[in-house]
Amino acid sequence: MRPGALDRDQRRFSLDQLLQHGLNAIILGGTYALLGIGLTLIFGIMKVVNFTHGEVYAFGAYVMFALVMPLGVNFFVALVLAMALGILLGAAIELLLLSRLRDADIDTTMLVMIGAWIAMQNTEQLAWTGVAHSIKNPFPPEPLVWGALSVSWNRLFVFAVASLLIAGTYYLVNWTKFGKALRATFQDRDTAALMGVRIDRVNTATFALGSGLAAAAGALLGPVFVVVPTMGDLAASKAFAIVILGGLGSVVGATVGGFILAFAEELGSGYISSGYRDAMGFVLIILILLVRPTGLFALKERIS
Amino acid sequence: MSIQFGRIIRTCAIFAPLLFSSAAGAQDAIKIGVSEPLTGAFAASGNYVAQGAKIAEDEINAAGGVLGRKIQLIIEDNKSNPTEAVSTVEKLTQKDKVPILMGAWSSTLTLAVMPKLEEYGVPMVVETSSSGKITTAGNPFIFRISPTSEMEAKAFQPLVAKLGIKKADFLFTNNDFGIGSGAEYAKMLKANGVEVGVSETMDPKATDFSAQLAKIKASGGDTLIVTTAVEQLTLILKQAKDQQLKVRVISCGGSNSPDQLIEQAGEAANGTFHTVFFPPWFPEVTKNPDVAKRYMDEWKKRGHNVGGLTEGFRGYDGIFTIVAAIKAAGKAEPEALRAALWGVQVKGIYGDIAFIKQGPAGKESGQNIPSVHLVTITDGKVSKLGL
Amino acid sequence: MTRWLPHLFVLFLASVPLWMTDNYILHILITTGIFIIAAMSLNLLLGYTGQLSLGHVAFFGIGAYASALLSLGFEAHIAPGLLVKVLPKPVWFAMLGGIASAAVCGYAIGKLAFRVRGAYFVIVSISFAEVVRLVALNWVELTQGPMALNNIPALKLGAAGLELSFLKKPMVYTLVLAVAVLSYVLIRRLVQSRAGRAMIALRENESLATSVGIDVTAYLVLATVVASAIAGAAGALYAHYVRIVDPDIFLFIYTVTMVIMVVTGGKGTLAGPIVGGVLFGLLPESLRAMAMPPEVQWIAYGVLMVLVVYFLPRGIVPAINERWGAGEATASPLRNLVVAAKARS
Amino acid sequence: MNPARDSAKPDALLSVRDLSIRFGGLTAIASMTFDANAGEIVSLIGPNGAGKTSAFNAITGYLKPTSGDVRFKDRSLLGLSSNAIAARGVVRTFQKTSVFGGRTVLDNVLMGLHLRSRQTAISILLGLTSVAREERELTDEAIEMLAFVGLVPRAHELASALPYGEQRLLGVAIALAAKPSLLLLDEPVSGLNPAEKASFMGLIRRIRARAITIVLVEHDMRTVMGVSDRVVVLNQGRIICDGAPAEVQRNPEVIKAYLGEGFARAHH
Repeated sequence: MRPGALDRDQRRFSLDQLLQHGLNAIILGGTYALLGIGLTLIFGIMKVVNFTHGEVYAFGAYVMFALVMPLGVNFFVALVLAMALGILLGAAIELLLLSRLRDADIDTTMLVMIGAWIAMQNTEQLAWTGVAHSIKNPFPPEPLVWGALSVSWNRLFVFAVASLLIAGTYYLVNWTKFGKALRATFQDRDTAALMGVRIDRVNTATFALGSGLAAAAGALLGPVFVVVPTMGDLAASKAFAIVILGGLGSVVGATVGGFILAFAEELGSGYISSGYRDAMGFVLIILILLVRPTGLFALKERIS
Repeated sequence: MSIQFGRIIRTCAIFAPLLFSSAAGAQDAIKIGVSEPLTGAFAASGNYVAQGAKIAEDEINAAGGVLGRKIQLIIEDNKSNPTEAVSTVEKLTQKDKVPILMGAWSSTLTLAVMPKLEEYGVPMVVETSSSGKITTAGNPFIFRISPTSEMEAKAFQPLVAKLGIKKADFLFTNNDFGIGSGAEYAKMLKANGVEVGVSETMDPKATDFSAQLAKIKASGGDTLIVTTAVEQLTLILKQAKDQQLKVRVISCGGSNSPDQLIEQAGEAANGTFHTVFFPPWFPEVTKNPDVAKRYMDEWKKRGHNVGGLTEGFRGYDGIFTIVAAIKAAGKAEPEALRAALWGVQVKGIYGDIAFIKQGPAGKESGQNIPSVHLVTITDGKVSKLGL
Repeated sequence: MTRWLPHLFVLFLASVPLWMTDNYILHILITTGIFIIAAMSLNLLLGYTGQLSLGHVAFFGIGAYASALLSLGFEAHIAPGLLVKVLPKPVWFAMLGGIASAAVCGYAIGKLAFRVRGAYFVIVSISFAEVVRLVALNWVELTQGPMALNNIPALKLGAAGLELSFLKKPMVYTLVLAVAVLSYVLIRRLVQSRAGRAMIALRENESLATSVGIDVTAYLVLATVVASAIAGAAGALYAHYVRIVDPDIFLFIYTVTMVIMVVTGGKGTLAGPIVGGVLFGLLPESLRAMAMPPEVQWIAYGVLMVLVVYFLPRGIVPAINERWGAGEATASPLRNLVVAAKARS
Repeated sequence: MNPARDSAKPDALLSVRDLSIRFGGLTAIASMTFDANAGEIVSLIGPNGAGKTSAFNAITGYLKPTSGDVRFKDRSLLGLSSNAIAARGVVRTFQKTSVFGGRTVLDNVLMGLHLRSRQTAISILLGLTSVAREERELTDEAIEMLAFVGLVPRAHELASALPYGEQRLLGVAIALAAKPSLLLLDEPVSGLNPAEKASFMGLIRRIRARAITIVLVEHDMRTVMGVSDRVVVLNQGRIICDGAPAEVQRNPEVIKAYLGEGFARAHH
């Protein structure tokens, strides 16, 4: 073989590898954004750091598992049901635990959410044991191939649904009456209340919406990976990283942050070290903090 | 300040009775401590081993126990974590006062508890771990019935030429099990003229391997040697298919549960090779088919997952080995059991279990020489490859 | 009478190894004691400066790893081409090294993290612990990664002939008790001084605190350094007692355990973490004695935490003090001083 | 207006030069220039939103001004942190009641004595006797401070449990504990009853008697006119008048700003 040909071959190979990493990152970024948006909405509107976010994510995955595997419910129906149950669970958490703490400081609600998180995770462990479960999906097993790139139908579907849900959330926040109430509450809770916005309802709805998105993310990713009770921890830590990256409370920030994190992880583990994959998000947080402590898309907060 | 100390004393007074009133178990049964990963990254395998151990316990007790007493397993969850494994041994030896232990599944977990065995002078039968370090570290309380990675790699050797392996890449967990196995296989393959490509590692808890698989794809080998437990293996096979990684996948370490792979990875499991230490699809090839049959029948009768058969037998054999030692020693005391283990002869599923000496002279550990089998999955069925 | 109670209490605790022969109970007392030391240090941040620092286990773990590594010796590439080789050091020296490492990390992270407050600070502190965990997991050359640092030597003091070995439980217990008492004294001195008042001022009203000249960041960093040094000491004790350290030492759940101890006992009170620590150190064993699976135990923790926030928002110690009409503020030695001052004027 | 204000007078303790503060497009203060001389009581008055509190925030480092300079004892305070400014001797109170609510009244003043104390972290941790001795001295000083504002009987009550008027007094005691040479009082009598206001005026005079210069932001004209040596009137971010109380009361521009265009014309 001529030396030149080998060179070109290697370069082509590494370009393929780069493109494959990029494609993986885009697909992954969609679900990260979905996780981040739910968390950032809840923080922005309610000023609650939601530690149960990861557990609602795991809940979505377990509902999916329970419906599809033992009960044999249609995959797509189960997906809708998982999201709906996630919304209900979110509303229940808000009404049960948070509605009474509306004027409490951020640390108090945080402690309550940590308590709820521990209780929920161990309930999952008790109900489903620590053994990993996997969910069958109805997609063709052969991946979609395009040159040297390939992606499974299941992941493509996940990306499509995640994008739809993100777009739907944008629409809801920016062009509906509910969205208007949300934005008003976000800007100034007291004024919004004076102008007739039912803050308690906005809170419940926000928490339910955020939880629905988390449950949807869990239900989407459960079939891609495996379902274990601790799956929520990693998801929650990623969601926190995304939200800090984007700036607490910013929906655009969470979306962009989701993709940035996905690219950082995929490229970092592809070209630096695969072991530090999960560290990328935190390293980004620390870098951001050094440069711009309030995140990339921070909303101006007045210090009074 | 002063007043608050009064509170502390009172609080202690309230809790002291709770602490000291530890339940005294059944006096007459002989206790056997078991430390297995019932939760965490190795939960599936750990639970299978525990199920196998319980089958052995019931079978032995149904036959009248040993030395006229029943045996009682005390199974503690080491949560797939080495520090937790140490605390289970602490609890089993100090609180339950068991004279002998079985555990702790993964090599890292076993290595973690070994200093405690020496500290408290309690022997342990190792049912799964494969790292060479375990029996060469000079711990005279270790008796391993599972094969080492080196034994496994040596057994695999004839197949290198048969399968036509030219260049192999590695993917293994970054723990003693994965690293030990990777090193032994790489050594064996190099000695047989096979080129070794990339060696990628993964955290035992990782679920997304796209980056590693992309690198392995870029390396361009014809074979991928994977060492991990069945949970990660399932995901790796699925994701390798998604990324069109068209290489021969060989999984080693024997914790690969081919049946579970077929069930959970589906088509992605086809064309893969696996080393197992017990092939339940053709028990007749084992040294003691009647023992294997008895174990399999009971396993199925209890409705356990058939995917766990390749794992549960380890616990079954481990308990029978311990009971053989108790019978030989005539009493359930640690030092007597340790001495007795050197002489046991058990007809087990691993083969005929007996211990040879390994490690530095004077502080040798016991090592069994079990049989190794290679199987392959085609069209959702497991078939045998000659070894 | 009440003046002598703390001394009697410590004497009682010191006498435990003399009559307690059950090794397992000593084991529980030792681990509980180590966790109480860590919880006391967290209380400095959580209770006195009012910063919800949820990465505290990082300092505990850094103390444990640094001490373990120094006592075992190591060889690792700090940067490409820069190989650092350390021969095994005596355990007492390693433990001091562990404390110093934790304090240095506390200084660095304090400088960095206190650029932000509130939710950002909380998430940053969690992230810090996660990063350290991932480094411990992946820097296999140094930390052995998930294989854990094993066979860590136990503490030995003194020269040959007259050697104190801290391998057996009664000795370890005494050592832990001594460190706990020392930590308690240091924390008490700190919080009842100018520095402690500055920390409390910052917790109560940050703008007002700055307006009277309190350099808030400096005191936050001071609190973090002292808290991380004490947490590092707890970690070092832990490492040389269980004699194994693995990356899971950095799990968030351990920080949560410390937080529960502090919050339940009463944050911002000296006795709070001790009461909370005794409660949550012994509770798991009591639940285990009642044959409860660990999941149920954790669910109980979670529910208890929610209930404490709802019904005992300030914790057990302040609640009892209120009931008994002896608030911490009035029970403080300052009261005597004031009386004396009034008499003088 | 007085044109000769370009350079600081040599005896000016505080001099604010061309201070401007803009929030985005909104101008809070436009080119403000005024002095406070040692020993003076100067009041800053003006309608709501005139930029008085913003001026305080800029002087004490809580707000970064857009342009201009703040000089104290002829050294610029710009770029210093709030606590460093307090250490130079410029201490403020806050518009809303500002005390350390969860602590006793005595503790509150002890916290205010922070700058007075010389304890170092090391001496504290070592438990040196000098620390204990200083603690006794500080307590004496705190009691003295409480006696000054008349709160000694409340020393062991929680600050948050005090009635409103006493909380304002405590706020002043905390600020005084920091040993200021310039004290900035932000609306100290708002919300007080007439008797309390009168006694507060007495307190302000007694503070001045301790050689402390005072800059006062206040809406209550009776108090302002009663205690001030000089009054600076702000309107929409600009200074419209600077002079003795009587002079200010007669200034037509001030009357216009306060009472509206129509009233000013009718008055003439």
